Amino acid sequence: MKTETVAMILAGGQGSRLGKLTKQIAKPAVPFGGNYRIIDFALSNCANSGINDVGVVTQYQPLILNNHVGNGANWGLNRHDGEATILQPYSSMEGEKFFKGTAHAVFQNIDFIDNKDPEYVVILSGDHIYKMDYQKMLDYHKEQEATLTVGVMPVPWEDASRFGVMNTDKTDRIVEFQEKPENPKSNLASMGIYIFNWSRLKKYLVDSQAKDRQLTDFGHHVIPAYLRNNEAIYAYSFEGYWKDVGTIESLWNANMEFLDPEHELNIRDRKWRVYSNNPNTTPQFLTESANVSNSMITDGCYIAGEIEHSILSHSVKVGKNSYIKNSFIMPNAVIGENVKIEKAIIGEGAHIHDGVEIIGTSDTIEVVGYDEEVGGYSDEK
Amino acid sequence: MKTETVAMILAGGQGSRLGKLTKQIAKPAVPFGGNYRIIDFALSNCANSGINDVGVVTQYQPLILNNHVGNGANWGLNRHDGEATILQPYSSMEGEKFFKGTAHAVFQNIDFIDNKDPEYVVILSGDHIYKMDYQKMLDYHKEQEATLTVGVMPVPWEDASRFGVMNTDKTDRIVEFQEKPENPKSNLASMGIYIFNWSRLKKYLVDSQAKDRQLTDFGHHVIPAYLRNNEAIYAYSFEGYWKDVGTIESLWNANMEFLDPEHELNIRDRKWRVYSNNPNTTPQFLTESANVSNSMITDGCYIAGEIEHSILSHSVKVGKNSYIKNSFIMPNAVIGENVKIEKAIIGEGAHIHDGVEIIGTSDTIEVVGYDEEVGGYSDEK
Amino acid sequence: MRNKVAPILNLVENSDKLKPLTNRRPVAALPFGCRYRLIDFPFSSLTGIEVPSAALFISGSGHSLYDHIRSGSTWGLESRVGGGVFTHSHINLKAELEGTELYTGNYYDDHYHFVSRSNAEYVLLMGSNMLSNVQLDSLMRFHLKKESDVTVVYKKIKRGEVRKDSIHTSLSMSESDSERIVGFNSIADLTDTENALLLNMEIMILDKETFLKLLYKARKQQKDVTVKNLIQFSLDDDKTIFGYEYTGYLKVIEDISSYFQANMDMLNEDNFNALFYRANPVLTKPKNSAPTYYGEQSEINNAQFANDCEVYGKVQNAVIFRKVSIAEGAQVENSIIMQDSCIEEDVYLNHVILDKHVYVKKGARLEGTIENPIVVAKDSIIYAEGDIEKGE
Amino acid sequence: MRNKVAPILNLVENSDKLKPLTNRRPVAALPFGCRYRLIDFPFSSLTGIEVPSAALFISGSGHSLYDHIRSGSTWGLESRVGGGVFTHSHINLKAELEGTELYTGNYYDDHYHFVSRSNAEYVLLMGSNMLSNVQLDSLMRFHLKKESDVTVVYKKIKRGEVRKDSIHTSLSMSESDSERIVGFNSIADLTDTENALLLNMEIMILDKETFLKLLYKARKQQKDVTVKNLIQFSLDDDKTIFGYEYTGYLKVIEDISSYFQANMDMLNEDNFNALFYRANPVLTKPKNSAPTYYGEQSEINNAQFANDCEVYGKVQNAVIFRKVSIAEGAQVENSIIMQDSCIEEDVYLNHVILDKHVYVKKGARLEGTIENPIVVAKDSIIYAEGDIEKGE
Repeated sequence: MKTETVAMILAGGQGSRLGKLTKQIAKPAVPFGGNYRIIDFALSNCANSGINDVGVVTQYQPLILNNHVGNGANWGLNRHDGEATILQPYSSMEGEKFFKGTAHAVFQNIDFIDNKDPEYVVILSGDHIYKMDYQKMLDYHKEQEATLTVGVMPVPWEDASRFGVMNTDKTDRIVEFQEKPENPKSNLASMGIYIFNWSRLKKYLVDSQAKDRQLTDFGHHVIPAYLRNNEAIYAYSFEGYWKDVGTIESLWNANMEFLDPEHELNIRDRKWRVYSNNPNTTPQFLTESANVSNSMITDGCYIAGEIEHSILSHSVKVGKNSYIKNSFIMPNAVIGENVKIEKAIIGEGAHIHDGVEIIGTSDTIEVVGYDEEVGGYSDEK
Repeated sequence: MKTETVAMILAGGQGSRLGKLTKQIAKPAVPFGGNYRIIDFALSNCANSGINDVGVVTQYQPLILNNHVGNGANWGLNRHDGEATILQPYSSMEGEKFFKGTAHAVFQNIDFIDNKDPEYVVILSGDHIYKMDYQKMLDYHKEQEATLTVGVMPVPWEDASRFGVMNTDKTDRIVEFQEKPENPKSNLASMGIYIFNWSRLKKYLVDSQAKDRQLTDFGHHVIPAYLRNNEAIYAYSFEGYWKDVGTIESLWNANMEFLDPEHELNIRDRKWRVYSNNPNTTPQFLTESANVSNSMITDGCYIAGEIEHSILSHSVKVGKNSYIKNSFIMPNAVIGENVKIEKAIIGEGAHIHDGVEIIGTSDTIEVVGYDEEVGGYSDEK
Repeated sequence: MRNKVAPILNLVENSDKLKPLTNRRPVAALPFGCRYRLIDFPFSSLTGIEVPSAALFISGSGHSLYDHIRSGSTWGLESRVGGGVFTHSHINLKAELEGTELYTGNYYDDHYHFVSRSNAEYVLLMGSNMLSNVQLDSLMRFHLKKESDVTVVYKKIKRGEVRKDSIHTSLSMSESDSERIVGFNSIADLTDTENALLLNMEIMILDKETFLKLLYKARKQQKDVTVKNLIQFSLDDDKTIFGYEYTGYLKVIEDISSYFQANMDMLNEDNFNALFYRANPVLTKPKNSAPTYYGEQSEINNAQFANDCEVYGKVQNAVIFRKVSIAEGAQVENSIIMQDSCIEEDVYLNHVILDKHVYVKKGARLEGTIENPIVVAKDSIIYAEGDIEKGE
Repeated sequence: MRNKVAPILNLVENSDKLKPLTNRRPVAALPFGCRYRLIDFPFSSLTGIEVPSAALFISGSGHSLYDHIRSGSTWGLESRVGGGVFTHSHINLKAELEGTELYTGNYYDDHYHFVSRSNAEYVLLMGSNMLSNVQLDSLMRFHLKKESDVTVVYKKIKRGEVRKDSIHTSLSMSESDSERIVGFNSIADLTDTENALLLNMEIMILDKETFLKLLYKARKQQKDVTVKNLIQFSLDDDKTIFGYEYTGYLKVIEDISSYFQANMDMLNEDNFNALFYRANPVLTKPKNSAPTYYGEQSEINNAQFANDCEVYGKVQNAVIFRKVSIAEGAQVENSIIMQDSCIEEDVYLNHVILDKHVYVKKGARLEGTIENPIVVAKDSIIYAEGDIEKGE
């Protein structure tokens, strides 16, 4: 059956600036906001935008990510007209194929896309926290008769030099692209969201492969090539909350912002829900000694201590007389008694033994890795 | 949850001796018997043996194979206590990892197996046509207190030199392994089916990786290493139909054998069903001009011609006055009018135009590739 | 995301004239065309539009339907994210169950809650006894283009295509606008001179708000939520009702004869292609199966089969369901043989419908006529002597 | 592959004393413990054994149950390869639906077909009103080791743990073999001096053949297929019946008071851990949800919550279901608040059960007692003036 639109979520990156948080798992699989992993936002956007055919390109440490995404059923993507498909490196008659860049990853999966035979391909990153209706962007793309539409966001002028910046004419047509320019001519930063006419993009990718194999990255190669050929490239402005949680600091910040019940993301909005793979676990148990304020707690938690302005993901245990403030605790962490945690991120399944103090400073956020054990006598080999 | 047994189906091979039939798809995904793909037999064996946790290791052209296997729901593997998981090459902090051999593929997926924490790992190939109760082999493995049990099959002595042969003592303990020996001491051929105690195998693989990285293949490296270390290796004899369909000739032969209503495989046995991913298509339509004898026809077929001693997979069309004999037609093939096909394999989606003759000889089987067009004027670019 | 539709399938359909086939199953669960049930056709047509969730109104236990539909995943109707198939058993009687109250659904409340809680903007009503394959996306576009309050699907048919005493209705169009519906009549009430008619196919689309208003009327007047009644309420309220013409294959399944004919119709390639290949692909619950084997001596002439059969005899103009075996020397003509039936050597069947799991013993002969095919109930055994051991 | 079990869940359970909570739902569908329904416990225990398919016998439309269970995939009971959940609506009455016959299942036939068609070797009977978490694999091992014809699960309890007029039964053991059941009595008939008893938990395992024999007896005598009756038939036939002792958490849900107590029991860590963490993980239908937010001024003391709540008030000894909001200044003690309820400012609730979707207006006060908690029906609105607008 012919599909109008296929979305490709590029989720293969390591996200090395997240340090030990992405040692064993890919960045899009990093937990967020108590009940989510980062990729849930892009997947939910697809589902809410009515795009049910989604390729999820994975490559780096994909076991947890693949398991999380499955066939997309948790996002309602397993309809008769689509589903989520994990796409990973593979070999063929032409040899072994790892993905060398964003555009190269799409090139390697041409067969997958061609099987769906879509008119449009939406290229997304699995790394960002935001809610966006891609269907509206697609409407815009059609209206403009664009061959490429780039999602952009106005950023403060002083920050513009940290982004890939799109210079547009009066009709919003993109006339120039500057990657991290010293003197930006525009404050429209690329969000890494692209809508392409598939047949056109495919031609570019195949031609490049036959020639010099230079089109490996969308920002660095494909957009400049499109500009050179005078393609109809338009900028689609997004105004709303959008966050790249690519560093420890931005991940912590985004979680602290997320705590605000008035947060622009409005996680409780029933009309644009953020779906996830919810674990089947027990209710939250707050004992007599618990003391919780301005915090998010998730099913499976057992809380006997004091929690202030923090997010506790599912199945976290906090012992008596422990105190957690301004922190983000990932799923299945076990925190003993008399523990003090401030301004920290505690990894999945970490074990903080009795009496330990983990306290960030005004400059730095403390991070405990996945399954890391802090304090106590360890009997493990 | 602790799992007793995890099965790993090694389905990454190209199967290059199948020529153009494995150009675009992996051998385990090659169609068989009208309603199946080769890997269905191994997957169904797992389901029927009560092994619900199955890793399917894919690497070569996996799109169709992955799509076919999905989460294993069609084989009843998506239970609360297990499911089928596709395992493909990935990258990690240590670099990019393609699978270099059967044992190396298992080494690369240690994390997957460790997550399931099994006592035993069953290693299977996705390439063989047979019905076997792995649970019985596991019982035997436990009884013998083996650290490795190898599935073996008695072959005619004159053929033994074409196989990896296991020499056993009186207790069925394997004392020597000969790969394609000129003068075989035994006629017990290895079927490429292994049951390992996981912790032991893991130690071998990890140690080897740390040292010389020599253990990449089970037959060539792991079994000899186990023998050197005097591990308890036992042979488990299987007696029944077993066929490696690794060549055009054996694939054709196996299909012709499969046609026999008295075939040992007994495909209609309700107690040991061979499951597949059945397409949702229309009934078989045999028109007034159809003439069918000693043949298997599958849903979605439209037959206006004559079919003799052949297997037609689902959704095959055969026009008037066409004649098909001793052939295996893969799904979605379209065969025009006045076509004559004998002793041939016609690939998925192939199109044989009116009046064409495709006739194998006593020595050779004619093969038409996937989506190949034979005869007619082609309007395609 | 746009034009979401909440379908309500009214499966409380009259099945008297379809007995004994409907003794233990509703019309919607009737087997059809080797591998389908009638419900597959409306369900498959739903795949053409955006359906967040569907409501089924059935009567009784609906066991055969539940077993077939399960989660609705076959038709993409299962969704973990809200939605799915909601089934309401409409038991329209004072029920008392030894001491405990019966958990009867509330007919009007069930409709109201389903529609008002759905995030769809449109409501679609349909049934299962009008065998057809309607492209609902095209219906939707028509409805929007016409800015109609209510749109109803009809087909031009000859009087003879339905029963003289049919319970269905014929639509009347406005003289000034031949697409606008201004009334309807019971087919049984038509005069003998009226040879052509616009059959109300009992498929209706309307926006949520209009539906809720009409539902309120139905509740107030204690009338069933049927397309016929909603057309009447719409006419009463001077709403604009447009007719959308369906030109594909249609058969009204209203008695054994029409059921038999519909199956036989499929042996005509034009009908077969019209129903299966011209609109939505028809999906049914997937079953694991082996290919059908045709033996050396089998002789087949214009027949359809499902997988999993073993055929050694002669079959002509017949529709054969799954897991049927036909032995050497047996002859099956102009018949419908349902799943799991076994036909032994030297049996002769002509104009016969075998329900599921019928055993026809060696040498037995059954011969009906095209107007009155012989129907053999489920689980029966038929002996050569002409004895039938009844299955129910 | 070995020891496959065909479970039959008898969900036609007496619910009179649980009204109004059971006005529109069977006991099996009663919400429990912030995010569960009672049926989740027997269903989850099934994950411990090999179950090819399960049969449910319910009464009436079972809408709330169907909606919860769907395909059974939550508990691994959905399977494309045969099996799955078969639901039989046991409508034990002469039903006539305007002209059409009602498709009532046939009670005994449904049992017979389910068991005889299953490829399981054993049959398990259980219900949903004995809240517990039984390790069925261990029961199975016991049954095999004892070479018992029939094994029944029991728990030693004090007389006071069930109603004086309880409809349940107490087992008597053989004097020579304290594991062998030789009889039973209705608890209501026990003399006042009997303080301890062996409660028949109405969970039974037996092989297929034995079950079919007992089913034949039930059909002949026109008696229900309950554990109690099957024990009686087994005794009549001199079959060996062994008792398997369950020592985990148990509460018999037989009236509002026991239902309330069971929920409150979970606030005790020992009970909570015994029910949830000592045997099978308890699985329920997954719901998409956001974490629960506890505001700056919230004060929580020994309470349980599901996800998706917003809590600004004081909560003590309470069990709070999904999507409940509790405003600042509100105080909820010793209460059960079901899904979608909204509690405004300055409300005071003590010993109260709010069914789903209850709205408690600013300043309202409700105070029950531990023996007689106030139960507010679904969809009600409660005003500060003490008025209750009934939801049903």
